[in-house]
Amino acid sequence: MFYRESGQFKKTYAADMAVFPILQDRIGIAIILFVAAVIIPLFGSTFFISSVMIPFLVFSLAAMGLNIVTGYTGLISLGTGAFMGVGAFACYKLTTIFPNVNIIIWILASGFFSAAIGALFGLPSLRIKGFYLAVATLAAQFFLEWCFVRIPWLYNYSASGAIQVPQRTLFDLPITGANATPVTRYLVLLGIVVFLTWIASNILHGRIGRTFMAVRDMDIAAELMGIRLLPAKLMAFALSSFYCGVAGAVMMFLWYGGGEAADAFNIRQSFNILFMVIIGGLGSLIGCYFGAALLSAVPLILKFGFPAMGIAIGSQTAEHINHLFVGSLIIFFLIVEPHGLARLWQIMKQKLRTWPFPY
Amino acid sequence: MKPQQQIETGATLLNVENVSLRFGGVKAITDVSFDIRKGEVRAIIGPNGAGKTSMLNVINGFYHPQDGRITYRGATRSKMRPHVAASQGIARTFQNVALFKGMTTLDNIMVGRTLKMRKSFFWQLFRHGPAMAEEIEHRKFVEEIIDFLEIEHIRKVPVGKLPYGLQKRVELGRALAMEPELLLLDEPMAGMNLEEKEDMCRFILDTKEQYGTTIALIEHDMGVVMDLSDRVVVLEYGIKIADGTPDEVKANQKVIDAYLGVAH
Amino acid sequence: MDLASLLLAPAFFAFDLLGLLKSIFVTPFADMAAMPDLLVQTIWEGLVSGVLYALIALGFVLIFKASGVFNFAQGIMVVFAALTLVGFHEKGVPAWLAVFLTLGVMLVLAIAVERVVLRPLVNQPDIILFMATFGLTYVLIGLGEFIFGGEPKQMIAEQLYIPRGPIDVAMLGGRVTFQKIDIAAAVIASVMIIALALFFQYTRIGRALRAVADSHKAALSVGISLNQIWVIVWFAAGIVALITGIMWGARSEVSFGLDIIALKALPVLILGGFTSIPGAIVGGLIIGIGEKLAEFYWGPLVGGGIESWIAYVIALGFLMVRPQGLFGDKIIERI
Amino acid sequence: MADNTANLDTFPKWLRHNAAVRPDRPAMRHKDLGIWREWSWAEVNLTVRAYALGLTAHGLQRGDKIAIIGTNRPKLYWSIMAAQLLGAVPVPVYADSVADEMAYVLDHAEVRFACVQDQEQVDKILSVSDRLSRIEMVFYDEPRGLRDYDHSRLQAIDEVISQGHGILLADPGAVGRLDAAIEAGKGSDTSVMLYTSGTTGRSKGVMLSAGGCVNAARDTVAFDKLTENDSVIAYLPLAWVGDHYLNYAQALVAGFTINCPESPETAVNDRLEVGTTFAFAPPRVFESMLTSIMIRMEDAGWLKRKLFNYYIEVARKWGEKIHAGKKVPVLARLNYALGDILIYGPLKNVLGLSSVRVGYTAGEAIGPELFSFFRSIGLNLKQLYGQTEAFLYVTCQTDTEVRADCVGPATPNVEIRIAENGEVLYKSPGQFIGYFKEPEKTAETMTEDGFVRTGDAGFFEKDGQLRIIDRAKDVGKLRDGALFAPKYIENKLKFFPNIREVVAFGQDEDNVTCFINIDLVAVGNWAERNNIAYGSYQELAGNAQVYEIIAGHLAEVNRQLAEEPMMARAQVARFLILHKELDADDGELTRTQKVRRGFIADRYAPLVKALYDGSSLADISTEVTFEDGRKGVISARVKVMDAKIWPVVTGAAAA
Repeated sequence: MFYRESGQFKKTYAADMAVFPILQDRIGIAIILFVAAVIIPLFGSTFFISSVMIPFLVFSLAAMGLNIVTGYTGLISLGTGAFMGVGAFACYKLTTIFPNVNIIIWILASGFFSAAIGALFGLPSLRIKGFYLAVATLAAQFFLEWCFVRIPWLYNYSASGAIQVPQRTLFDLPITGANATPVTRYLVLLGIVVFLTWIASNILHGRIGRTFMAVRDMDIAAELMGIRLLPAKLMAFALSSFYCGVAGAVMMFLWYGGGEAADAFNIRQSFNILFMVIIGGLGSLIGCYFGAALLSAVPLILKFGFPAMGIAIGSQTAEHINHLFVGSLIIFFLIVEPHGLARLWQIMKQKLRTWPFPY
Repeated sequence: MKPQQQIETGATLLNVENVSLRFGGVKAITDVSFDIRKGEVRAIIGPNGAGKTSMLNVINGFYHPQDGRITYRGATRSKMRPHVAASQGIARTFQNVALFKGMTTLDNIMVGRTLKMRKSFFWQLFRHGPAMAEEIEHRKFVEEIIDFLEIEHIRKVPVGKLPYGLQKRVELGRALAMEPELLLLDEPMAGMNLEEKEDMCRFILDTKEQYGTTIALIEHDMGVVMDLSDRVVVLEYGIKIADGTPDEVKANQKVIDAYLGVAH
Repeated sequence: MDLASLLLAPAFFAFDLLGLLKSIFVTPFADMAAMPDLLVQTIWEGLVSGVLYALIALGFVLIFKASGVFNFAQGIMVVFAALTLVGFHEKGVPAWLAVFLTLGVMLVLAIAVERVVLRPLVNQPDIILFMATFGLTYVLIGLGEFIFGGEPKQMIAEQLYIPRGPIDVAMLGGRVTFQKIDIAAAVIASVMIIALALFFQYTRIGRALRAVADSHKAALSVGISLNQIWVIVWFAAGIVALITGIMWGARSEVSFGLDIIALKALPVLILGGFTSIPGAIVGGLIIGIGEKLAEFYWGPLVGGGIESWIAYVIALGFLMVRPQGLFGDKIIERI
Repeated sequence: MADNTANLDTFPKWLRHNAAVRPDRPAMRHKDLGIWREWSWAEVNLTVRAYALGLTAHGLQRGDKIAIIGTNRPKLYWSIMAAQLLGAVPVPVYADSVADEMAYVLDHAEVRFACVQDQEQVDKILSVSDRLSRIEMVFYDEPRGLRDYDHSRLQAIDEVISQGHGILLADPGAVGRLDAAIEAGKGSDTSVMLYTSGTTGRSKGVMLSAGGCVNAARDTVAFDKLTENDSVIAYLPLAWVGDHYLNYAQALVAGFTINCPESPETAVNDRLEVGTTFAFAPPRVFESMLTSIMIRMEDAGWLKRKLFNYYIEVARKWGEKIHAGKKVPVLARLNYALGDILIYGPLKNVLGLSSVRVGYTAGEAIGPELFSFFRSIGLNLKQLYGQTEAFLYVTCQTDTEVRADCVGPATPNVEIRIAENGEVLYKSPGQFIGYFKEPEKTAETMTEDGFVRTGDAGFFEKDGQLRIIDRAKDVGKLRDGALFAPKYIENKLKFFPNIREVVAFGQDEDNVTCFINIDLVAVGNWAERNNIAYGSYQELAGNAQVYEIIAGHLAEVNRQLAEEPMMARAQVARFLILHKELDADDGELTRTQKVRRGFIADRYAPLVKALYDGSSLADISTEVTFEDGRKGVISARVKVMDAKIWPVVTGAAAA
């Protein structure tokens, strides 16, 4: 309905292959970016920024990571939490050892460590598929969880076994640690997420993305097209873990500001992210945002929303209801729309494009 | 790979010698030998369960025969993974379409170009400059194929949504995108109506004429086989019962018996 | 902190290689030989937890065989069953009745699952169903917590006449302690497995179930609708879950912490194969014993606690050798 | 600008002109290999000049005929341009015509060269080459499949062009020669030869003069205020005057952009992509568009459907008034504006009509509701009337004065006269030179004072719009010389659902009478609703009430006729309802369901007699063929009834 595509024709392949070929979409994205980068920092309350936006962005990044391997390449991974943890610890160690290097560099660099680990645990995908592979990733999850607790070196032998995020600055402006204001943390996070989203979309829209999807849709055919499965799958695992790693790092450094890795990166976290991907939409970048938004919003609403409305819910109960809700939501989506919110969005968009026609 | 020495038309491109293939106790192929010459259309026919598809799977390395040798472009190969076969210029289509359902026609065919794409991971990160240049270059090639197969109108439709006939066409396109030297077609016209069959025939002949591709195809429609193919090898229960020009084969008593009562 | 010390930093890299090899390949076995009673004790421990793994795995297998669904929720069903049982009893319901009521609940659950989850998702790819059971898991967790609260509970062992207390047996120049309850668990487990085997072998439904495992059409020809079959297997899985829950609860306590442990059933399955009941049993025992031994004899090398993951690593190693599992048959890929 | 274009009397001169005044404006686009290739006027000019040189190298002479065969693609348009530049005469041929037809045209037109689209066309030509001794070279656009052909008489257009570029570089004199060739072109030259699709007999080659074409185009371009910013999508056959005029000629004169679709299947979508501003389509295209709209809306949710229907209704009520600038209540205006945002705008967008400023339809009569539907949602759809001999335009409607039943007043500089037999005669700037090699046919078509016979009968409405009523040859006279157009009357009657077929008589009679076939379904429904029992068509046909109904219909038609000066005398005086349905098996209808008036007149002579001798009953028995092929005779007694005759509306007679 708002789409008026008549007259939007493409004279070059570059234009035709653009990620947002339709003018109206480009405008939409621009507006969203503007709101995220200018409006929210200016007018968003501290609470909103630190307990809504920041978690949302972190989860989006993690979901993106998982979606690459599960949504695009069709390999279920239950080790997301652990890979995030690797990123967090890598970043922690790096910045303690080289305090003078800018933390943002380390945050990004930490991705490479989890990428390496991820690839390592992706190796079984050579022989095994489906549920079996899922179990293999569980091995990663539990083994790494164990490492996080049992290797004191990782958390600098601190008595609590927790990560204490040190203060790091960008242009003398504290962006991590106690003194970093939510807004600065948010903006840094936003920058990282936007940048990585751009990279992800580039990769997924290109040769590599097609390779992933080919492997997902029909791996045998893919191999007969000359795609070497193992490298492709490992690449997917590595790439995915990279994103998870960075997500873990930013989670620790820009959101939690420190804490028990074992809690932050346990199996439940893995499930949580997996659900975001399922509900958001397998094999869709925008879906990652949808899923993250929904699943990070629900508990907040239960925790703060209802009380605000005068409906008192114990934090315990809120937790329970959340479980119940998320669970039902997943079943609901798998039944109604296995491709999640992203597909619903697509359908809506399609309807707007062909309005007033239904198709 | 190994140095790709040129094979001139008419010379043997692929040679199958005494190949046998078993699954556990089941004999799929028994001691079959035949050759495929550069630039010809070679048909493999036979009643259902004659081991035709298994033969193709052996040729492109998906199955590994227990005995026998396969010589391709003069090099005898031992066990080899399918992707190696692909990189040596063997492409194929499948009996029941094996497209990438989640992707558009365009992307499906683009996948066929993967082997030809060289730009490093680094450039892929940005999808500009070299990576984009490469994308565009290959997009051009793919568009040629789309034009060739007359599927412009479904360029951006997810293949899952397409009718069977068109899917087959897209699959052929995907195989052509690999610029294969040897193209294996597994029942390219199965389940098509007459018109679609005629189109497909035209495409296959044009392919041979346009790209000089050598083609080995399995097909049930005898009419089609006789029109298209230069030479025919007939399998029955995994054993070769005849080999020669369409006319010779048609005359062959064994073949007639084999096909007695068999449809098509 | 300078580079040199960084490289030396990780304590567990610090000792010499020879020592390491020795402590891996020699010492443990020496210890076993030195104190066989301890070995027996460890194996027994492993055996018992193995039995419990096996029971959960059994639940998985039942469902997978009949409906091709990889039921991730089996672990939670165990907790849920146990909680319900205890919950009823807390409401003052006599134990025996509580058991029946719980069975009723499990039946309701089975029907609900069939109606709400399986039926709408029929003919969907397995992976979708797999993920649906994730959802189911969370629903059950949420429901359970919502009704019975999140805090751990005591299993009503006495009321169910489950024997308690140790039996000490002197053997191999030491004494090995057997918990009565563990013995009971082992016995009940074996009884149930035999029962199931008979059920599958000799009842019409059982045959139907096996038929389904082969092909759905076949099942229909036996004259049982798929939906019925699903209800039945999920109910059966529910029963198994209840029993498992009672045993497990009696040994430790009833809480949702259990669902993580329940995941151990997955490596068991991988070992045993998804469709083989004996596989589940053998797999369970291997994993149980394996991890106990590993923990006891090798754990100390790395600071212990390896029980949490060693099972998966064993399974993984095994997978690389035999992707189809212990009792599965070779997969031929077709195109 | 007008002044310096005044002396441009050939298309080559216009091409050069455009290249000079608007070198960078897009002249052509072609969706090829998935994207739109674009050529500016400068590029087109350069290419065409090179192409022309290439052709001269192959020996193309002034006056030679060169065939153009294929779908709308730049290279074929360039072929036309290049040919005209050299003073050769392009002869576009219908791409879908079978080899035999093509052979006739190519042979009759004495073509020396052919520019064709692809292998298919090449094959056609080769298949009949034995009958085409004159053809020296065939140039093709798409090389696919032609690699192994004998190229002694075959060459790719690209090669010809590059050959020409070579000459341009090598030979400094070439430029001069080209310009000389352009200058040599005169307005009186034959610019193009269009073969009329031969509905009657072999098709005739209509020769059109350069100056005529240019002037005609100049008039309509001014009339519809077309500018270089407009664009069209070229999907009509090259050989049809419509394409050569609306797209080719107007593009050159106005300097706007021709867009060539990727393939016939994608034309609709391609139109949407480029968003054309000038559109032509025959009624059936709009017809199918509307049907598809309605069908697609069927699947929409009920809310959306209600919304749609509501606003379509609003549009029907106010749309045309608003666009005609008539007085409309403010609320209605606002509501319509809302509808434009919600429905009309998006709808036009999806159909690719958003930016269409001027839309024409022609060829057949267009249904009023169909016509006004598109107008009411804000599409400036108009009718034109024309023919190849006129180089299309004879009449066309202005943006404001539009009605479905007329085709508008004479186009600027077109003179129209209605012959006493009602035939429409015209004199137009684009008017043809004559039929190629058929002077006698040309003579037949021309009046001695230089008017062209359209072969259509029509008359002018009060508002000065021309209304076409029938093929002239079918229009007869009553005894008193009043005009009698049977089809016209029959169609008016058939407009009533109750009436299936009508056969009107009156040639050289005192008045008009007719046979009626009732529509068994419609009347049958009516009978059931009024529980009137009937056993057969014959029974129902004889029913008195049915007669009353039909009589009512006739009265209505007569009333309408009475208001039409030309027709007023031709009101239906008496009628009867046939006792059997006219049937092709009995030879009463053609296989295409057209009534065979003469045959019927003989077969039912007694009835016709009864119509005129005033008797109120007539007996008839006819042999019929039943479904199963058996023959039988049915006889019946048929009532004859008078119809209400209205006085001729006073004053109208003056017109």
